[in-house]
Amino acid sequence: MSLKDDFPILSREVNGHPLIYLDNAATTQKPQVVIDAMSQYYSNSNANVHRAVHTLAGEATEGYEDCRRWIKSWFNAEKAIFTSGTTEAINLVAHGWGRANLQPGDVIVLTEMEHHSDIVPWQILSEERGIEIRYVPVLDDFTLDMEAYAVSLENAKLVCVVHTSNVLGVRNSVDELISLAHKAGAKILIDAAQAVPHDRIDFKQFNADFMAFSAHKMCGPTGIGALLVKNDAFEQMQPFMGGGDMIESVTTSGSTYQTNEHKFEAGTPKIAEAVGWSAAFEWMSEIDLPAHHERLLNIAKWTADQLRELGCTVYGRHQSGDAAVVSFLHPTIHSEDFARFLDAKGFAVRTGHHCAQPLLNRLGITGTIRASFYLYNTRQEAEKFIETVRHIVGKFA
Amino acid sequence: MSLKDDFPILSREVNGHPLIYLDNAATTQKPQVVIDAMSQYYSNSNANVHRAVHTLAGEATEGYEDCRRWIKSWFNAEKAIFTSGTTEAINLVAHGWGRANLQPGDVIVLTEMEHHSDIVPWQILSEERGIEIRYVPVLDDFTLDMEAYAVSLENAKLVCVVHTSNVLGVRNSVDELISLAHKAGAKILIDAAQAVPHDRIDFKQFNADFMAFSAHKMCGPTGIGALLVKNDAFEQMQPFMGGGDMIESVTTSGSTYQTNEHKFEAGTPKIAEAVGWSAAFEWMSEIDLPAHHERLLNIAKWTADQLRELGCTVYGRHQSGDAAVVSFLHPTIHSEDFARFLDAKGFAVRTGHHCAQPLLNRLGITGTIRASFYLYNTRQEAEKFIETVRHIVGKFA
Amino acid sequence: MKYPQALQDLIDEFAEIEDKMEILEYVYDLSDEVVEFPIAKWSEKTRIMGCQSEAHLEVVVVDGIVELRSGADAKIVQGMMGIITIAINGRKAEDVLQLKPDFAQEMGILNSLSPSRSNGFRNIFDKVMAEIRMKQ
Amino acid sequence: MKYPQALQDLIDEFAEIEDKMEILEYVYDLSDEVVEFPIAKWSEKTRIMGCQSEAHLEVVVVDGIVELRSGADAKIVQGMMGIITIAINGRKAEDVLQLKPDFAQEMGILNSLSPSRSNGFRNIFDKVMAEIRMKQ
Ligand SMILES: Cc1ncc(COP(=O)(O)O)c(C=O)c1O
Ligand SMILES: Cc1ncc(COP(=O)(O)O)c(C=O)c1O
Repeated sequence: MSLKDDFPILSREVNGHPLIYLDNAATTQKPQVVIDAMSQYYSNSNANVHRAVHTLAGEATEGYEDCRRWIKSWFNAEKAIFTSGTTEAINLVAHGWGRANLQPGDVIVLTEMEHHSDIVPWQILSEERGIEIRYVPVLDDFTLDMEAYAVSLENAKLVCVVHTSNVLGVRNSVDELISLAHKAGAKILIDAAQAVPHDRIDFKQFNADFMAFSAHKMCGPTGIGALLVKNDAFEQMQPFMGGGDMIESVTTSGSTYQTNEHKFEAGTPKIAEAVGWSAAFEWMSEIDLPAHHERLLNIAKWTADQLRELGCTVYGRHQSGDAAVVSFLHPTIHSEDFARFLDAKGFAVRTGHHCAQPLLNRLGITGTIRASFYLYNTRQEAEKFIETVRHIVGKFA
Repeated sequence: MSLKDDFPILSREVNGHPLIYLDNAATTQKPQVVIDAMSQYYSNSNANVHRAVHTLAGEATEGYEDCRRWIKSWFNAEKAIFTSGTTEAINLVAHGWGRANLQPGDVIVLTEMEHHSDIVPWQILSEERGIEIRYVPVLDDFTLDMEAYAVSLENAKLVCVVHTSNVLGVRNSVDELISLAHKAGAKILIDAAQAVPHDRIDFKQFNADFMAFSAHKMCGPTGIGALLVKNDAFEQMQPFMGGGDMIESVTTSGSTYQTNEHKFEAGTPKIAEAVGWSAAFEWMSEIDLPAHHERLLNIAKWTADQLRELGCTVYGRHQSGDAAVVSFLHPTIHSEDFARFLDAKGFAVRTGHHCAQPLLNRLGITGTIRASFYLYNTRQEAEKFIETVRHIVGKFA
Repeated sequence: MKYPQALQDLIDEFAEIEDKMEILEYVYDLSDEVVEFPIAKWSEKTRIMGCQSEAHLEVVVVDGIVELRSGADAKIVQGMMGIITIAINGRKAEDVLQLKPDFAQEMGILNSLSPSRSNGFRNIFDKVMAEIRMKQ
Repeated sequence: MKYPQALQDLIDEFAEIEDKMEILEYVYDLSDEVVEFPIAKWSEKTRIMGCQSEAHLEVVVVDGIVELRSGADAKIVQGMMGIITIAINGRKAEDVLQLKPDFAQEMGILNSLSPSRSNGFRNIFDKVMAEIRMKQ
């Protein structure tokens, strides 16, 4: 019994070929247990949460808060706020912490490696508040310019940096980034969207102030994600969205807010999604993540080498700790044509700018073809992939 | 075959009794077809949407955009922006339209009947921007004071009003509210969370500028909702959250945005949720909503009469157009005790402030017991409910 | 014996009731068992958070002996206080601190020990224990 | 006959191919069928929105007769333009406007007619039709 059997979608065919899903950096597939948990929730316990004494509401509330417990214990975190995903989590920091704690002239440090979700919220805030944004350059070896980073920290109040690049798979020197930020008196937000699927981070030890990620990239459902926050940063946060469940009391002359995470979870929450995410955590808790991470990195490294031999340029380095993401381009075959040919053979890869245009600009390109591997992918699939690439290159180059 | 059979949860027992679910104003149950649609999505087509050429991504994108087509045609709307629910939809108006179009000293008109989700976002904005909020009073007959409304419109830029009260079931004179607002030069947002489950509104004819609602209150999944916007108001909206998918291009010196709804849908969207919601629309399209609305209102009216006879105070009037919501209190039995006894007999009702503290303040109470009926509820259930209430009153009053 | 006699008796009595309604009625009746905590003394400090109803308590520890004084506007909530009163009043603080909330589940008055589903019982119990720990 | 001969022939030829890869290869080859639209003339106005690749076109209508000039950096996209070129060039504008995008589905080059899943074809087709309508 292989891991694949847990994922119903992986037995489907695409264009007459078995699906080989290599678009995991965009979203991962869901094991049957996750799908079932949500169906069962809707079939047995569906109700709105909090402040109700009836049985279903109790079960729904427990299901929802259970997921928070999963997150807190999985990541050893003090506060875990539910959001609709990484993007909303980062926007929550921009609105909830940024607006309350950043003044005109303050500095936010980003990097050229960021996903748009970790750039645009800051650009919006910067325009509104006259905050300066500095971008740490990416070096030719696909790593951050740590000297430039050290310099950029002067007067910085906040650093926002991606843990693992969704384009390159490069894992940044996060420990160093965090400790330097703190030394400079800045808070630091880690975009861990591509990290948590591979790496069970201890948030307390990690010592970042904020960490954002999405369920759908770690076997969980769409529509839910989380922001981890250290207690002291949490106390500095002002409400973002107003509404039901986030208040302590409301009068026409003003309102008071909850003091726990609910303060940032206005409205009916993502209940079924939380139940599904819990099931994903439970499923993942049975998986040896570090072993798979190494296995997949080896597959990625091998794939990258093969692609280079076939004349492709590979963007990334595939060193220890990096994610199994292989971004590449062929010198003459257009990446969109390439991806369509691959699709015709059952392979799902992504092309385009991967929501990281500043990084691609820096690399002097407008897009890549990206094959990203996850738990259920095998060396054999990588070999079939390379075989197909060889066929395409042979025919169309 | 009754409607009930479409809803798997309705065959479950609670404390040894068949579940009688009367908490529909909080959230409705989901038909099997909705549950199945999401399971099938995850089992067959799960992928991230937009900008990808592989087959799954195309199917996922189609599933997601299909729901938008359902919404636009169901409501005859020009623009439909996906949100995580009514609450986020209203916050989107506060952030995306309010911040860009309201100046210090401008006036927003709310009513005492609003849900917290239609109060707190405006209080936050008002504090930040020095905007004046006026509350239209509720009269003793549970309707809005329309004279006070007319007066309050002076210098108003925006009116935000609930279509149907989640506490009282009262449907406001929405047409008049809208035309008066427009006459005064104000835009108007309708909180339709309790309206859309019962009433297929033609948004164009309705002529409001914004309308917010949630899927989970109309047989759809949690985690998704929508904001309908008229084209001219849409053009006045600035981005709310920044991130992937809402941009046209991103550079380190600034970004440009999409011009359609995607501009307000940052990050990986609620894909499975949209697929589930489409199935809910399809299911509801087979239902004679007006007929059920009338049937349920009659049940509510009968229930209210019975409760009054049993010595309870009922808050609401149950006139034509109102929703089948029955809020009541017993003079001596505490509402929480009441609800627990009901739960012991299998009934799910809600107690508490229903996220409408200003309204309860106005009524001179801190909470009610609320029984709210929906498509699958029957007269027989109402009779069993009254029987149980009679038993409780007989024993504990 | 795991529990003091009075509590064990209560657990046994509850164990015989199956119907949820009857269980609640019994809890309701136990609201008489509380040592009165006059409404005049209710304050933010004595309030049990997370309860829908107004529920207040204070714990006094004299010569190492615990006394819980409490009250709530909802009778079933006050009944839960009554149960805890029976379980702890007149006993040594150090013994009381050994008590786990599981007994309420054995009694069938709790579906779940998780705070979010315990319908108030867990919040009452936790506050009582915290007060004792503070005042011991 | 529903379609003009050249298009019908193409549809028939496509109908014989089952393998998706071969279909794409054929579309790829049809990229030669476009009337060249020099890159120097590419602009925001000529751009096809919603395509991942750069794809541009202009339509000229002379004496009521349509000529599509087009080009794209991705060959398969340009191949779709080639198909539309075969379908419409040299024909009367009023006839061309009768054309529905369904024929692409008959050819097996589209999984779906919905713009979000048509991988560019629909956007090209719609822009061509809009241009003709404008210039007719
Ligand atoms: C009238 C009204 N407005 C707004 C809301 C908030 O909806 P949601 O919690 O789905 O965001 C509700 C539901 O509780 C409601 O009844
Ligand atoms: C590094 C990184 N950050 C942020 C995001 C945004 O995540 P989401 O779209 O789930 O909000 C992604 C995923 O696309 C990502 O890879």
